[in-house]
Amino acid sequence: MVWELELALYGLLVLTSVIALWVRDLLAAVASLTVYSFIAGTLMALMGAVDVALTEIALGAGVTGVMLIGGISLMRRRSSD
Amino acid sequence: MADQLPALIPVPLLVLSILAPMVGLWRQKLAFWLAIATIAFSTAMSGWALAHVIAHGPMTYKFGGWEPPIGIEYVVDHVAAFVSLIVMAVALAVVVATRRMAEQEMQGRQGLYYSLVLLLLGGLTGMVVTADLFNLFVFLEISSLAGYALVFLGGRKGMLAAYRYLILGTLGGAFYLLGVAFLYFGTGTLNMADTLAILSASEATTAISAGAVFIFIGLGLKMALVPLHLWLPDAYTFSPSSVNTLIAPIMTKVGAYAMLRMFLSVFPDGYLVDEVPIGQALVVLGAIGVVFGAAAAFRQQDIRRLLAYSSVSQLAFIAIGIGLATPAGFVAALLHIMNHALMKGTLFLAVMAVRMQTGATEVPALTGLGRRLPITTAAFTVGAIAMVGIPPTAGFFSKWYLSIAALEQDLWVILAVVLISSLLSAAYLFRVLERAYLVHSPADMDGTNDELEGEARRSRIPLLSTTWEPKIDVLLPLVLLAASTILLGVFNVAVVRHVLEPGT
Amino acid sequence: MTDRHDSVLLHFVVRAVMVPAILLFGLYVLVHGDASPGGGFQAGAILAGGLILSRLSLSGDEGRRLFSRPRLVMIAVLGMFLYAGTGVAAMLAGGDYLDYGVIAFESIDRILPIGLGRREIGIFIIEVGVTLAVFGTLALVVDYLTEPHDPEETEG
Amino acid sequence: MIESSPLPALAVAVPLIGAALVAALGSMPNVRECVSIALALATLGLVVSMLPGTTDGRVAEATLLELSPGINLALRADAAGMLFATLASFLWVLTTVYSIGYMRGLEEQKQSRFYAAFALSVGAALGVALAANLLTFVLFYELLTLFTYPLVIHRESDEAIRAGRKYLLYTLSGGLALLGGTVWLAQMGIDTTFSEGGVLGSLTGRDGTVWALFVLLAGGVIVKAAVMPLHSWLPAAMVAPTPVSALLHAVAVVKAGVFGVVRVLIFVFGVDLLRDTGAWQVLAIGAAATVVLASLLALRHDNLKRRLAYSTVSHLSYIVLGVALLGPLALTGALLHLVGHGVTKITLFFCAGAIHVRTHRENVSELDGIGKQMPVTMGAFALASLSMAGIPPFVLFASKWYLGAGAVDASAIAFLFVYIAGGVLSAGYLFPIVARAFWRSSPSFTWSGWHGEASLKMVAPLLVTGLLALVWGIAPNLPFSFFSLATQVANGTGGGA
Amino acid sequence: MEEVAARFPYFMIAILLGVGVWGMVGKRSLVKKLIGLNVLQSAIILFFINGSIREGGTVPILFHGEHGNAEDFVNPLPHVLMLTAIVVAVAVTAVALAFLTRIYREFGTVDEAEILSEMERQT
Amino acid sequence: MRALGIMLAVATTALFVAASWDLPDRGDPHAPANVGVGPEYIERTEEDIGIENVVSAVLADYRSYDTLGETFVIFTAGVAVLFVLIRRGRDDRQA
Repeated sequence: MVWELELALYGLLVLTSVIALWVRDLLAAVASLTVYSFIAGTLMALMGAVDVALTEIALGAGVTGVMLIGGISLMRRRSSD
Repeated sequence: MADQLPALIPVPLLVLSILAPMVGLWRQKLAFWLAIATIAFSTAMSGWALAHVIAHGPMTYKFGGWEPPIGIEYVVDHVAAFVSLIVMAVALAVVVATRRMAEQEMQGRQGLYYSLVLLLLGGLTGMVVTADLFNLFVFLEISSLAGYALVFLGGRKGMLAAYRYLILGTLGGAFYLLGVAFLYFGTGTLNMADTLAILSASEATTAISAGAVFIFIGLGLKMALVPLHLWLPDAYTFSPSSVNTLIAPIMTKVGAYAMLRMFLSVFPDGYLVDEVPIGQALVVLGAIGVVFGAAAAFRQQDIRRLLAYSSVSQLAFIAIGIGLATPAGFVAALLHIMNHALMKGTLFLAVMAVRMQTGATEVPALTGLGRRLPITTAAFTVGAIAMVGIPPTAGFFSKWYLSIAALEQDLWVILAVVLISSLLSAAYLFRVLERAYLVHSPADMDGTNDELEGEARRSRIPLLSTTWEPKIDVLLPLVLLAASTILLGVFNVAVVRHVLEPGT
Repeated sequence: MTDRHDSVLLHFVVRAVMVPAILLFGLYVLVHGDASPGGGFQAGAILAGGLILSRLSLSGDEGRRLFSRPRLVMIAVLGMFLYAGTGVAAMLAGGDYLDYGVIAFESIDRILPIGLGRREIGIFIIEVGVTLAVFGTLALVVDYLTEPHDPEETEG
Repeated sequence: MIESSPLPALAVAVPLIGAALVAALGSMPNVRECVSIALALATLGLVVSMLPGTTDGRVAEATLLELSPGINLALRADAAGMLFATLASFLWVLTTVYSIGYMRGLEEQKQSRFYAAFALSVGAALGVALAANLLTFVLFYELLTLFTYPLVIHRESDEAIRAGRKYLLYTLSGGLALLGGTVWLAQMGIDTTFSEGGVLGSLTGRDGTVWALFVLLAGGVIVKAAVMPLHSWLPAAMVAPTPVSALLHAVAVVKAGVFGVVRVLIFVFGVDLLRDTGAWQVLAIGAAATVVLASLLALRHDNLKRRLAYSTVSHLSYIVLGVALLGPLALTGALLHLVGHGVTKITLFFCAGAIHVRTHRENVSELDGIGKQMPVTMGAFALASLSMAGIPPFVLFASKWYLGAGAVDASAIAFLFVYIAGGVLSAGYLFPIVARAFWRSSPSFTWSGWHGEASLKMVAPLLVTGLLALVWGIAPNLPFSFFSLATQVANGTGGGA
Repeated sequence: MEEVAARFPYFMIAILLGVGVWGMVGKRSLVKKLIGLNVLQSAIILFFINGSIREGGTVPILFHGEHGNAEDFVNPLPHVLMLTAIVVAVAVTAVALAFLTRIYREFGTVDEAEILSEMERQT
Repeated sequence: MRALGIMLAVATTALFVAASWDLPDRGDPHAPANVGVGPEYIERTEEDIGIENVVSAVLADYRSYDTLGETFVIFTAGVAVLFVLIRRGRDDRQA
């Protein structure tokens, strides 16, 4: 495993997580969280945990994303902080 | 069947929780009977397990037939059987007593309600009997999720309280999981006995100590240890009456029990005191919590909130007992787990009965209660006296054992804290009792109590002139719980000698 | 969602290609869980995802009729019972809870001779149970979460 | 010689269990009061039946169950305990009769609660008297606090509630201090079964520990004994109905405190240990100061019950001082004073109550000429006043004689003067009342109509106790052998003097 | 460099944990709290998976009939645990969202401070 | 709240960094986790169970009780969501 690639992915993780918490647009935040989960899943696959990666992408990114979007679609899109 | 006992405590609760929504779909009222039958069965199994353990020593159970540490193991020892019996017995009494309140509060969702109750209890008993660190986490989450949802339905304020409870509870669960990660990476096993053996044989490392700290924070959140108690007062105050009556006596106790498990069967003797100062932290935070909780309780107007802060204070007692990390301390902590479950069960049940009959929850509105609901108020009084710790009620003996355990280590401060907290408890509970017994309802006030009368009027709850005791299904569990606080106080030596001392 | 105009292309792509593909993939993940990555949870999540996708993108979907809320509850409960019941069956057969080794699964193998061991059959049964439970629960949850709120209805 | 017997347990259990019966009979006042009297008589019978054994040195003991590993709930009828138990159960009979008259006379509210709490309080007081070890003592001591609380707040007025809070604050704090000391002893593994030479012999030489224990244990009991500055709950508690004051001040609570001082000082610490450490001096000086100060305060109060309350504070410290002197003579005097003060002070309170019922007057200045209206009552009052002042041959003369002799014996002459001053002051605050009652008639105020004596139910008990103050002065062994018991205790424990 | 290569994931995970806790405690929006919770859970999962690595190990799937040789595969146990943890995270998220939906219907906002002031106003 | 959040975040990060300093190197074959029960599953799966995916074997058999618990977590979530979101009257039949 190339550690530079890993480092880059971790960097992206931090970036997306901060974005998810920073942006005021909730939809963007959720999208960012989905990307975060997806990258986390990729990292897991790189580390040999393919089962976990599949689950993280199906459940963590997929289902969570759908649920969050479903939930916030009923709300005001802008968040106060 | 005796060899299947360990699994028979939590598994029926879980399995039949699946059935409850379906039964509720068919006939709402049947869900209650399903739940009560299941809880009664598990209670009986817990009792049998306790008898079996006393007679034949601890039992182990291998799920899937796999030897630990390959598979998941359950261990029912004295302590586990004892705590699970307490949890189930109190839950049985409370669920019986809250039937009509739940019918009122859970209109149209009784099937789901009883399903969640069974899941909650299944999760809690699973936490009690498990001997696997990760399995503990799974059951912790089952019980927590059920708990969050149950708290939610208490009206507008309950919603935010439940959400905060969810966030902080999950934070606690996450920290516990993080701690388990460090333990696993340090030992390579998840089985408690195995962990204990490996840790005893090896040197302490920073990673394992840090794992212990994470576990401490996580379980501290679950057991509402000051300053991690923030979720508790709102969750207890704003949840439905049928729910807070159920969760207040048992839920935090199981968190405390899990903390105790770490001391007893995960970390080697003295590890959590010598290598990483968790025992000390528990003692210090406990001492602060005892005084803080009691002082905060004194200022509350809502009786449920008052009792919630009193829970913070009483749990801090348990924390001190655990933190002393001596057999005497553990005995005191376990005894108080039992006593507090019984006392809080009595008190919250009495408060629920009062709310059911009169709608009152604020202290000023309790005026003249002693005349209108004499038996309920008497039960409340017994609970309150036990809370203050007047002999021969159960509460006195927890204080007794805790003081002895503290003095063994020359912790004079703890003795002082125990004594002062008794006085503070007396202050906030007699405030309620005074109101309940002494001041007549405004109808027959002769004007000598202008100040008090005005206060009673200001609390907007109507003071009914004619109210009567709740029906027998509420009264009987209430009286039984109240009587048990006295009986188990008088016969505490039997509990200590046959159950607690062999277990610690 | 009722007043949305479905484009023909979207209709075709989703209904004829994506949903079947997703459902097929879900089943594949379930059946091959013993040899390749995946298992009950993933399969259940993927199946639920397919259902949700069809619901979100299409109106008047027959998926709504086929998987009505009561049916989803039934599916979830059935899945849970399949799992928990297997454990109880092991208990009744004299073993510990969830010890598939003691259940006489041979009769199943005789009917459907695929040459699996007792434990493999046990694993397969509980994986199916997990799939059903996860599918039913998640679909139900998302269904409730995305339900639009009528302002007239007041909640008690 | 100790022999196992159920009698001590029965003596405590009868009033405690009977209280439930009394409470249950609330709808039938006559039956309820008959039951109350029957309970009191039964209890007295049980206690007295143990007397011969105790005076012969055959001590009855009942061990009930384990309270904590190694510590039993045990009751034992030893000489000191029997002294207090007999006094309490005997006066309970009289107080019950008196209460019926009083409560009916005033048509007080919640009489069932009153009688039930009364029975519970006496039961707890008997438990305090007969407790065989410190933990059992603490248990009943706390229960006594709890059971007397409803009596203190009986009137349910704001003032009563405030008094109740104060009462709880003081007595619970005292109980907790006592508990602290008890826990400590239990933790050190010391068996605290009361024994005549004390049980802390193993602590000889560890002065710091002994002092700390002394502060906790003695501090705990002197709250109920109302030694200054821990006395202020007692005058406040005077809002209670008069029979309660009579019980609180003559029988149950304060005597339990004083009796606790005997138990703690003599039977736990032991004479020798206290003498070595010198801890007794602190207590003796505090008690001596209380004797004088409380008497001076009593002079200033016009309210009759308050005056009596301060008088009680003063006289309790006589006893505490007597115990603290640690000699056999002083101890005999203290125990006699415990009995004598009980019977004397209860007479005074009975009289105050009778006056209140008939005239609704509570202040000394309003009592001019009342002796002509209520000659029997005021006669008994006069007898009791003479006794309080320590005039021979009244009972409190005998006790003061021994107390004074004890002070001389302990080469602490200063305390002898304290006793004398206390007697003079007692005369100073009580004799004027008698004088007013008999020899003065108010010019500005005439008695409207003939009041006359209170009902027989009230007059008979106060006459009995008033006469007993005289009888026991002459023959203190009649009929309960108080003197023998007192000397038995003193000889057993203070022998080293 | 070697040291960093071996250690940096832990530091990154530490940062992610911090971000998650910050989101859960420091954010006023209830949705952001939930997002923080998900970040925290994922970080813990990554930590577990990091601990499952074995030098030279590969995906823990055997060939049919092969006897597994421990040196050739990464540790499967953390994977199993993390499957559970992911499911728990999803379950918590579902419940939290159900709460949020009701809260939004009730208060018209998901901002903690606004909800509190709304509650003040009502009582 | 905001300051508290940042403080707690920093504290968590610091605690974790301090704790992970002592962990075995990533991928170290001699780390406790790599000599404990983990590898045993790989060694035993073929003989005990006979399926290829070790993770599935552990998930569904060796630690199937955990998986049962996990399914119950999902189930609890489902019941909880219904409990919270069900409407009185309209959905009465569903509970």
